[in-house]
Amino acid sequence: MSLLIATEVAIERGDRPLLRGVSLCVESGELWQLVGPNGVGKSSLMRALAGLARLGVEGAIRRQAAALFIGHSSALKRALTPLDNLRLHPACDMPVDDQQIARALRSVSLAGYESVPVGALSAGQQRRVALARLLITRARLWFLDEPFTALDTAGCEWLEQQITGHVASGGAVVFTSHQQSRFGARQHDLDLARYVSL
Amino acid sequence: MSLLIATEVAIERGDRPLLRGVSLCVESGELWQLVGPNGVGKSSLMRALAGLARLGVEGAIRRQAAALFIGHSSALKRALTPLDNLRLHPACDMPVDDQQIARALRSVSLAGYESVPVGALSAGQQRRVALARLLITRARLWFLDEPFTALDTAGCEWLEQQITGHVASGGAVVFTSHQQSRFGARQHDLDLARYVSL
Amino acid sequence: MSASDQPSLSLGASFFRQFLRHGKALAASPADLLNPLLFFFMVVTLFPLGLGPDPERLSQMAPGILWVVALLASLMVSGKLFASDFEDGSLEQLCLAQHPLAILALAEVLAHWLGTGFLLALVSPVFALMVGLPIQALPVLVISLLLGSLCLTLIGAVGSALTVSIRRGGLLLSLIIIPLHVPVLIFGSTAVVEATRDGNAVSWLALLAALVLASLALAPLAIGAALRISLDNG
Amino acid sequence: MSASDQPSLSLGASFFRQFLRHGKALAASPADLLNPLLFFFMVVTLFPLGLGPDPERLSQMAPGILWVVALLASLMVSGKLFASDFEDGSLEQLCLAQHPLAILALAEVLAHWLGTGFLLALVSPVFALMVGLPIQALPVLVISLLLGSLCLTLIGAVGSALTVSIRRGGLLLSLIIIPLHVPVLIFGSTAVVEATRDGNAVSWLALLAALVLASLALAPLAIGAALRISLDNG
Amino acid sequence: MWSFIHKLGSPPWFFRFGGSLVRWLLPLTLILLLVGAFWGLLVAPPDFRQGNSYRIIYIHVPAAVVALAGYYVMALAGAISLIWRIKMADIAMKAAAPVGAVLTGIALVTGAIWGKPTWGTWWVWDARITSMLILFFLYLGVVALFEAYENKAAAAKACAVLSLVGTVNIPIIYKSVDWWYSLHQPASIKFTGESAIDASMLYPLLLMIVAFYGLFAVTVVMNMRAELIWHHRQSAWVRQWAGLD
Ligand code: HEM
Ligand SMILES: Nc1ncnc2c1ncn2[C@@H]1O[C@H](COP(=O)(O)OP(=O)(O)OP(=O)(O)O)[C@@H](O)[C@H]1O
Ligand SMILES: Nc1ncnc2c1ncn2[C@@H]1O[C@H](COP(=O)(O)OP(=O)(O)OP(=O)(O)O)[C@@H](O)[C@H]1O
Ligand SMILES: [Mg+2]
Ligand SMILES: [Mg+2]
Repeated sequence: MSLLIATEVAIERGDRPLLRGVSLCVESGELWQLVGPNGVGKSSLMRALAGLARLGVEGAIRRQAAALFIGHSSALKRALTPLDNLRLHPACDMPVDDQQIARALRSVSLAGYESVPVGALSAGQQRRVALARLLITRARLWFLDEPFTALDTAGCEWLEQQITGHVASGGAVVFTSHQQSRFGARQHDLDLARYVSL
Repeated sequence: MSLLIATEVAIERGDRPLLRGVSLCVESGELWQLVGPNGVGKSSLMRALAGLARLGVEGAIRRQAAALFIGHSSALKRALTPLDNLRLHPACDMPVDDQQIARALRSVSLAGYESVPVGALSAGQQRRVALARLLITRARLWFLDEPFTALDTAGCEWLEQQITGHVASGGAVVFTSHQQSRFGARQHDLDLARYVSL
Repeated sequence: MSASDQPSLSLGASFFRQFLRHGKALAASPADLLNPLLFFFMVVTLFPLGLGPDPERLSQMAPGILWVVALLASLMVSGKLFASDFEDGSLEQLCLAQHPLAILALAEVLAHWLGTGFLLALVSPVFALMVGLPIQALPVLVISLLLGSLCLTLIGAVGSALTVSIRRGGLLLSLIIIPLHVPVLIFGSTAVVEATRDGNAVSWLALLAALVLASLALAPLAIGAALRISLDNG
Repeated sequence: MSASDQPSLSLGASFFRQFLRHGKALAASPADLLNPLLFFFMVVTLFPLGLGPDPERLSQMAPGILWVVALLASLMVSGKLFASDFEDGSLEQLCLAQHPLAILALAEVLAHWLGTGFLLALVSPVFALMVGLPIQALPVLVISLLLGSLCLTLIGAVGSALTVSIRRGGLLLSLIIIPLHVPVLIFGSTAVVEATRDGNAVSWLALLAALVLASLALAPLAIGAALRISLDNG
Repeated sequence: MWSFIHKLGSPPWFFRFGGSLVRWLLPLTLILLLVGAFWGLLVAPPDFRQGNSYRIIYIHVPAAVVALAGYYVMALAGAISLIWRIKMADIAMKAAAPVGAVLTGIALVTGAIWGKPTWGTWWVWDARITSMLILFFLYLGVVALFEAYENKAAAAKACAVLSLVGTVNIPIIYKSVDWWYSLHQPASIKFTGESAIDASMLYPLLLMIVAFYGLFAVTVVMNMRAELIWHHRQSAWVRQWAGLD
C-alpha cells in the first residue's frame, strides 16, 4: 500500500529554485533516505512531503496515512519535565497514561530524569526525549530530519532498532542523515543532487 | 608549552554532582577528545575549561592562551548576513577586511551566500558559517563542542583538516563528538566515564 | 485517509491537552504570569508620579488610565503567545495534528488569557482604589476588564500569529494590533466612566460582550491561517 | 597570558564592532528603525481615546502623558536587550573576548538607545503638538527625553542582564529595577511642566544630566557582573 | 467576462494591459488635476469666512475620500488572493498599500495645516480626524508587515489576512470613535465641514475627487507593473520586452 505519493515536485525557497522533478512513492514497509550535501534541499523537501511547507512547493503530494515529523527543532518546552512534555505533546495522537510515558522514557535511558525540566538536560538527552515520541504515536509515516544528531552510540543503536521495527511492522520511514547507519531493512536512497534545479 | 592545566576539577550542575577528580594538561600541539555517553558531562566540563561556567566548578583551571569556543549554539545573528556575522563577531580577535571574510566563506563552500541572512540558510550551512570563525581568530586554544553536527561528508573532511592543521601549527584543540573522525594527528581521549561522581 | 487513521484522540481531549500544555508552561515560570500584574501595578503608580498627585484630577482620569494600562499590559504579553511554540517547533507539530489548527490554537489563547487578562481583571480593584476610582464603579471595571481583556488577547493572538516568524517582530506586533484595539478601549473605558456617573454602563458592557463573541468566532480562523503562513516563512 | 596573546584588536575597534553588530541586527531593514517611533505615536494616541478628547484637560496632562509613555516604550524594548544574545550564544563569546565584558555590553546598550530613545526624543515634538503641549516647552521636552531615555535604557539594561537567564527570579528583579526609574520620571516630567509655566526647567535638566553621568559610570559594571551570573545560570 | 478575469491573472497579459491603461489614464488624470487645481485655486470664489485658506480642501478632501476607498480596494485584493490564490491579487494589494498610506498622510497633513488658521491649533481629537489617524495606522501596519517578511509570497498572504481583519474592524472602529466623541463632552472647536457648500466650490471639488481616483488607479497599476517586471526579471517575456533577447 502506498503511504505517500509525490509526483513531479518542484521546490523553491525565497525565490531561489532548489529542486525540480522529484517523484517518489513510499510504500508501507519501506525505508527512504534523502541524500545530498548541505543546503541541497533535504529538509525543505521533507517539510513539503510532510505537508508543513506549501508556498514555493509545486507538484502533487498525496499523503495517505497520518504522519509524524521530527525535525531540527525538538518541539519540547524547556520549562516542562519530560513526563509532561510527552504526555501533553501535540504529536501524541493517542490517549496515554503516565505508565506508558514512564516506559517510553526508560526505553530511551532517561529513567531518573522524569521530573527534571527539559531545559536542564544535555543535548543528547533532549534529543532522546524528542525521539521518545516515536513510542507514543500511531502514525504510520515517519519523517525524521537528521534524527541521529547528538546521540551517542547506544542512542544511535536504539534509534536504528526503532526504525527497523517500524518498517517491519508495516510503517514507512523517510529520513535524512549525514552519518552511516545500519538498519535491518532494505533502504532506498533518493539522491537529491540529481534533481537540483539550475 | 602547556596551554591549559586543569587539576582535580569537580563539576556539579543544578545540585547534581557530575564529575570529580578530572585533571588534564593540554600542551601546544595536542588534540584532546572528551569521550562519554549522553549526559555524562562533556559539555559542562568543556564550558568550565573554557571559563564560561564558574558556579558549581571546583578545582584549579589555568588557561595560558586565548581561547575560542564553539558550542551547541551558533552565536550567529539570524537577521545578519554571513559576511556581517563574521566581520562583526565578538570572537573575531583580529582586524579583518571583507576579502578575508569572503575567502573564509569560500573556504567553507558558502561562496554565493555572502548576503543571504543566516536565518535563511540550511542547518549545515549555518554550522559552516559558525565554523568559519576558525579562520578569523588567532586563539591558540580551541574548544569545539560537537562541531561535526549537521555537516555533510565534505564538511567533516574540511573540519578534520582545519583541526589537524591547527594542531600541527602549535595550537591545541579540545573537542567532543559522537562520530568517528580521522585526524592527521595523534589524539588523546579523556573518557569521562571514569570520573563520574556518584 | 484510510479507516485506520481516524483521529484516535477526540477533539475535546486534544483541546484540553493543548490548554494544559500551555498553561503548565506558563505556570512553570511564575514570573511570566505575574509580569502583567506587576506591570499594571507599576504603571498605575507611575501615573500619579508623572501627572502630579492631585487626587481630584486623578480620580477623574482613573477609568481612562486603568483601561489604557490594561491594554498596554495585554500588548506586552501577547507578543509572546506563539513565540516559543514557533521557536521550539511545536507549531509544526500543531499543524500536523489531526484536529484543526484554529481550535488547538484557541486552547492556547484561552490558557494565556486565564494566566494574564483574567488574573489582571480579578485584582484590578486594588489598583483602581489606588487611583481613586469610586467604589460603585468597581464591579463594572472588573466585568469590563474580563470581557475586554479576552477580546484584546484574541486580537493580540492574531497579531502574534502574523508576526511570529519575523525576527525582531515585537514592536511590529504593536503597530498591527493597536488600531484594532481601539474599539475595545473605547467601549471599556466608557463603560467605567458611565459607572462612575451612575449612567448606563450596561449597554457598553453589552457592546463589549458582542465584540467578544465576534472575535471568538472570527479570530481563531485568522489565527490558524496566519500560523500556517508564518510556518511557510520560517 | 603570554606575550603572543596580547589583544590584537584595540578596545576601540572591539567596541565599535559590537556597536555595529547590535545596530545592524536591530535595523536589518530601515523600516525597523521606524517601529519604536510608530509605537510611541500609537500609544500617545491611546491616551486621548481612553481619557476623552477635551483639549484643555489633555494639554494640562501632556507632560505627564508624554513622559509616562516614553518610560513605557523604553521598558517594553529594554527587557529584550540581551535576550537574543543569550539565546544564540553570543553572550558566551562576549565573555571570552579579550576586552572587558562591561565595555562591550555598553556598546550594545548605546546602539540600542540610538535606535530607540534617541530617535524617540528627536521626533517627540510631533506627538507633543498632538496632545497640545505649548510650543515653548518643546526644547525642554526634547532635551529631557534625550537625557532621560539614556538613563532609562541603562537601568533597563541592568535589569535585562539580571533576568536574561532566570525563569523564576524575573519578577523580583524587575521590582528592584522599577523604583530606579522613578527619579528619572519625576525629574523629566517636572522639567517639562516647569517649561510650560516658563519656570526653572534648567535645574531639573541638570539633575537629569547628573543621573545620566552616574548611570554611565555605574551601570556597565553592574551589567557585566550580571551577564556573567546569567551565563553561569544558563 | 470569465476569460477577461482569467487573463487578468496572467502576468504578461496584465503587464501589457496595464501599460495601455496607463497610457491613456495618466494623461487624462493629469489634465483633470490641472483643470481642477486651476478651477479650485484660482477661479472659485473665496470663502466668506475663511478667505482663501479654505482652498486646501481641493487637496484635503479628495485625498481623504480616496484613502478610505483605497483600503477597501486593498482588502478586496487580499480576499481574492486568499480565496482564489491569484498571484496578481497579491501584487495589487502590495501596490495599493503604500499609495493609500501616502494619501492618508496627505489628508492628515493638509488637515493639520488647515487647522492652524481655522482653529488655531494643529490637532484636535475630533471623531473623524481620529478615525483617519487610525486608518493611517492600519495602512502602515500592512506596509510594515510586508517589509518585515523575508519570503515575499508569505508576506502577501500575511498582509491579506491582516487587511481582511482590518476590514471587519473598520466599521466598528468608525462607529466606536463616533460614539466616543459624542459621549464625552464635545471639544470646544467644531468641525466646519457641515455647512452646505456652494456649487461654485463644489464642482471643482468633485472634479478633484475624480482626478484623485484616477491618480490612485494609475499609481497602483504602475506599481504593479514595476513589481511584475522585477518578479519575472528572468523570464522570457520580460527579457524580450526589455530588448535583452
Ligand atoms: C488633521 C486634521 C484633519 C483630518 C485628519 C481630516 C480628515 C478628513 C476626512 C477623513 C474627511 C472625510 C471625507 C469623507 O468623509 O468623505 C474630511 C473632509 C473634510 N474636511 Fe477634514 N480633516 C482634518 C482637518 C480639517 C480642517 C482643519 C478642516 C477645516 C477647517 C477640514 C475640513 C474638511 C471639509 C470641509 C471636508 C469635506 C466636507 C465633508 O465631506 O463633510 N478638515 N477631512
Ligand atoms: N542547564 C542545566 N542545568 C542543570 N543541569 C544541567 C544543565 N545542563 C545539563 N545539565 C545536567 O548535566 C549533565 C551533563 O550535561 P552535559 O550537557 O554536560 O552532558 P554531555 O556530556 O555534553 O552530553 P551530550 O552528549 O548529550 O551533549 C546532564 O545529566 C544534565 O542533566
Ligand atoms: N528559511 C529559509 N528561507 C529561505 N531560504 C532557505 C530557508 N531555509 C533554507 N533555505 C535555503 O534552501 C536551501 C536548502 O535548505 P535545506 O534546509 O532544505 O537544506 P538541507 O539539504 O536540509 O541541508 P542540511 O544538510 O544543511 O540540513 C539552502 O540553500 C538554503 O539557502
Ligand atoms: Mg537540513
Ligand atoms: Mg553536550
